[in-house]
Amino acid sequence: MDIVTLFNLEDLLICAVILVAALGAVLHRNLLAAVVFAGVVSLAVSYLFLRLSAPDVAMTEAAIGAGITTVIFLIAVRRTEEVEREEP
Amino acid sequence: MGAQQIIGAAVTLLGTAFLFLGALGIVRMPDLYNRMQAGTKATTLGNLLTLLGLGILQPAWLVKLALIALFVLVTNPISSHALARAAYRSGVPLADVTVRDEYPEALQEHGEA
Amino acid sequence: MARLIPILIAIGPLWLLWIAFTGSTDPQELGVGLVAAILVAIVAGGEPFSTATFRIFHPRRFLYALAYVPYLAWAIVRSNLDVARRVLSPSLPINPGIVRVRTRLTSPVGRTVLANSITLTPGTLTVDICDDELCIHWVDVQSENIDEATREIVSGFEKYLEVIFG
Amino acid sequence: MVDLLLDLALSLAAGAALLAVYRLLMGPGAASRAVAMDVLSLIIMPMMAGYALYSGRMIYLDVALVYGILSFLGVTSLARYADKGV
Repeated sequence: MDIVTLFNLEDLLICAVILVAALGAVLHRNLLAAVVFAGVVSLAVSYLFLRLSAPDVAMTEAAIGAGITTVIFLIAVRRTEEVEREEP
Repeated sequence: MGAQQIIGAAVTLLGTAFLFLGALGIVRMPDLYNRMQAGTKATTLGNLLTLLGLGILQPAWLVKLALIALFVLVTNPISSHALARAAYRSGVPLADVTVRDEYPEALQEHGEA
Repeated sequence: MARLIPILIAIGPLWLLWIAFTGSTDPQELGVGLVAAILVAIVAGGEPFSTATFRIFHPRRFLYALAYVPYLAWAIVRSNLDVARRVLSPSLPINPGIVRVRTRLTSPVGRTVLANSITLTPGTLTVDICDDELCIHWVDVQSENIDEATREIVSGFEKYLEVIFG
Repeated sequence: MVDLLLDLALSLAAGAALLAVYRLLMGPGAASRAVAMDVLSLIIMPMMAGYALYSGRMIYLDVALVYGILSFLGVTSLARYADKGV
């Protein structure tokens, strides 16, 4: 049993997407784009959990990652930008 | 058994083909608004056809699949409209091939700058 | 009291929606669903279920709404064939622009349905609504005159929507 | 026959997801990336439904539904944020 049958091609693709999107979220200078990348990370992680037959974890990941974290990040970005504008 | 399964699989394949066309439009189109045109329309029909095909393959799930399809049909135009409006107002430029832009006039006439 | 009646009416469809989503008739599920339906109806204030919504059950409006569904479905299929043609041809034949069109609809719900329908039809995407004018991104601009654009894009839907929501 | 068609459908959906990821990485500006994320979430939803059929468990459809609702919330809040000006 080699690694590819153990963890087949589609799972590997999803892992690659997670890695790339996470790197984008960390390295990107534009904060709004970083929030979008974080949303994509949670999307791919949710689908990976579904494929690992953990639907409840996938549902929680979708709810927390795609919905609530995006909104909280946006509020945080707006607050920090207000502070940055006042004290350059 | 046989014919129904094949029809369901073929409809699913057609739906994913439209999803693929939508993603291809996202890559090929020159500016955000054209991308959104291809993205919204093709993914909506792609979703509907894929879910319909899965419903033909497994008729017991038709009610729940129809709920998902109805949800996509209602929310997809709304989110693309919100994105397009926000993109225009935050200054995303139109492509060079654009022939006409009447939106600023409309905004001026209706008192929103 | 007049504000209470739409809230009470709203509870029924919301509960039915819950039952459709869960797909079980377990008493616990039904009880939790009823509580959730009551809470949502109170928070939403019964606004979507005011008397204006029930006018759709007038027979003529209902028939037009039924006829609108295949019309919209055919428009969606045409728009997708259009997208496929444009995306697959190597030269990418587009001629985009933002045009204005007028609508005769007055009710907010009717305008929302019109804007969503326009987004799903061939080559058009609603960007904004200002009062009675819609700003539309058109992939293939055929006329720059506001009346011609209105006839080209809006009129087909308005025929139905004027009866349904008018 | 049926398996072949469904395999082809899955490959097309995966290809579509990869194209959307390409636009996500290359797209100029945050708005294009938001469009790519919107399309990506609309591609993932039928993939989740298809995986539900493959494994024969109806609860997987709920994940697709919850994902759809919350990605709509995320995209509209992004648009609302960008609308009010950065």
